[in-house]
Amino acid sequence: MNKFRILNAAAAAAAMLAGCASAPAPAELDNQASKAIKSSFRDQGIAKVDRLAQDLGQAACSSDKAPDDAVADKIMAEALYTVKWPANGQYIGDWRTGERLAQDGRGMTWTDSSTDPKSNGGNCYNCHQIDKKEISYGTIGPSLWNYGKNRGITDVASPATAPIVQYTWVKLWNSKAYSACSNMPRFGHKGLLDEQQLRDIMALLLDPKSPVNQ
Amino acid sequence: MRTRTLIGLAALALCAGAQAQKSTADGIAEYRKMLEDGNPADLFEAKGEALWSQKRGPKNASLEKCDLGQGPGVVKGAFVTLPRYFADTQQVQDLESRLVTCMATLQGFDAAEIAKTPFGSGEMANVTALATWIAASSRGLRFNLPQSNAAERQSYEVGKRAFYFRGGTHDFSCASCHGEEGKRIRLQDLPNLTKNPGDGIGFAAWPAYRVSNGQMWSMQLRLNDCFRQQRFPYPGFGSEVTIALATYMGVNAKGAESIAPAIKR
Amino acid sequence: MQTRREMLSRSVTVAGLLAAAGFLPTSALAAWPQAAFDAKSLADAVKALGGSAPVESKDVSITGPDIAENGAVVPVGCATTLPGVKRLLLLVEKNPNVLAAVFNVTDAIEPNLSTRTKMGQSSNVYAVAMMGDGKVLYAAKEIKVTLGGCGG
Amino acid sequence: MADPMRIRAQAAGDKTTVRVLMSHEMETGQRKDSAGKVIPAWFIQEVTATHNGKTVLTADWGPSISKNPFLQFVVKGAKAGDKIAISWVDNKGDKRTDEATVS
Repeated sequence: MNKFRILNAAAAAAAMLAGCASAPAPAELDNQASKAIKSSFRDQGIAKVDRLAQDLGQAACSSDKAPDDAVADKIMAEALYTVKWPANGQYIGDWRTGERLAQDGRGMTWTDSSTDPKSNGGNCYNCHQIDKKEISYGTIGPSLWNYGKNRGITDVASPATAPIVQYTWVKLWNSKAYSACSNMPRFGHKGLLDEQQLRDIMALLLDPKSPVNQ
Repeated sequence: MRTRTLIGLAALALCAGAQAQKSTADGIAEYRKMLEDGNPADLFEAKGEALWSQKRGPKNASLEKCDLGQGPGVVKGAFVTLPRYFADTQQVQDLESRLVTCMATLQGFDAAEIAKTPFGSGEMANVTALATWIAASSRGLRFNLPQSNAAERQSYEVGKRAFYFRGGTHDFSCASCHGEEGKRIRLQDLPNLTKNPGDGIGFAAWPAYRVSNGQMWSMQLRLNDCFRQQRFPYPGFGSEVTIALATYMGVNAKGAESIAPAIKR
Repeated sequence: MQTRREMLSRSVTVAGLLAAAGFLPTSALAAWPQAAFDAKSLADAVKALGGSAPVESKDVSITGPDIAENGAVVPVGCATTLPGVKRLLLLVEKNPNVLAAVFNVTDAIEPNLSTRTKMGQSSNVYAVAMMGDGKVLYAAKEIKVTLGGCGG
Repeated sequence: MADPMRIRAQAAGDKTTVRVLMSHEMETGQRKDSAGKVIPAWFIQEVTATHNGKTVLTADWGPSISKNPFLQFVVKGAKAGDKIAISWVDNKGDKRTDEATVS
């Protein structure tokens, strides 16, 4: 049993060595891949090739392995630093508009005509359950049903709710502040949604009157 | 007493929720099942079959001598071994780019001109129909892409890197949606394409007829629209990244049974 | 009972009159029941086809999925177990024009047909059987249409 | 000219199930193109099915039948070797007829 395992391991090691002898080094393959990516895409409408120029976080989160802790910490710290707080400390808008934005998956593709946030949706239901009435929701992100209620929010204006409200704002503005390789887009930081649109989505999640919190 | 009733009610509500969820999934499964009988991909398959033997192009020749990797004229089994390396072009080619090579060399069409043609029109529509028929000729066979050539192995490695490449306005990569088990966008199940996702799933389902727009989608168009939704710039038809991604997915799908052409949402 | 041929010739006359009056019919086929396809309700569509008020019946069936993943293609079927049916209709209540299809059935086929229809939103779908004895019977089913894909 | 239909006619006992796929846009006339112009309606209006030359079914369709339409029906008394023909005419007057042999 043991012997068999050792033999197997030896065979695997030999195979790996043999592989190494003829295969290009990983760095060389990285190089080939970036050359291929550069040569394969072209501008189309609002989607220009400059979108392939990676920032630190995008580059560090581009493999099947997570970046090491030091890099992850740097990404998160830089992300938190980018967050712009809403004017006049006004965090909460209209949940009805927020629901419409959450349903809307449009924006920023080469078939869209404008990069103005006003022409973009929030894409929220693509990845999250939000209002339970909507049965067509994605599961890439966690369920947001009862988001505010579960966090004990009964009055969004109360100072006691400030930590949750601010946490949620940061998450929407730049999700990488809390998780370096989060799958969630950076809605505020990348100019995908404007301040008022973010307020409306905040209301959908946090307002006790929102259907999400019933 | 009162507490117990409340707990009971809560449990009931939970059950009802779970049941509603189950019936949604069942309902969708039932809908998909109903569509399978009478897949309009048949129309494109028939068109492709006719195009293969029809004398066309400046050289007024058919494609019957086209080598898809199994020798000139061999169609059955070709689909489940592509992309692969071709010595005559010294390139790894997928089904569609190989078809364009044949249309250029045998029939005298301008390959660059075809590559520039939008999906669904002109000679590009013919490439899609041909690919649909050629895929259908391997229905039920299992994927087995060759990796014996260094260029094929490099294509896999480049494809893997492209799969994880994050960029664009939304920080998406292919892996954002297709890197994990059991996820979905809205109600669409997302296959995990970093491994074999199973028979007839992912790479083993395309070309497919898309009911949402009534179009026949080849793998090149499938990838093209993935990049659009990823908010990336426009990938060229038959470009290195698209072929490398196909190699990556095709090799990962080794042993999966092809059901292409499938019918999709 | 009017034969199909009589109907055709009558419609041709009407079309001719319309053309003469400067109204060009949008239809290339004179026999195509324009008024029925313009109808906004089940009752109006049946009326335009010369039928009486429809009555719900267990002898008529409508088949389709409970949920459609995409409203562009919704498989639906209509059937009846009763003999003597002349026409089977398929209608979608919330489509801009409710009538989707009219099947003029003969004794040479089973009164059971399937096709696929577009649905703009979740709606009731109706199968209607117009019988030889003048009765008009129907069955209804609700089909939910969901939003699919990335929505962009 | 329109692409051919796909007709499958399969006998089981004294009943033959006919499945038809037609190649057609089935444009509703209610959609707009990217420039905001209404795309004119273009759809199959009448379908006729014959069994060995005898009409067994006619149908009137509106624009809400799905693109690349599917139709299924069951012919009584048809047997292997019989001919099933399907014809359609659209609102522009284009037409198409295809035939299949019952198997």
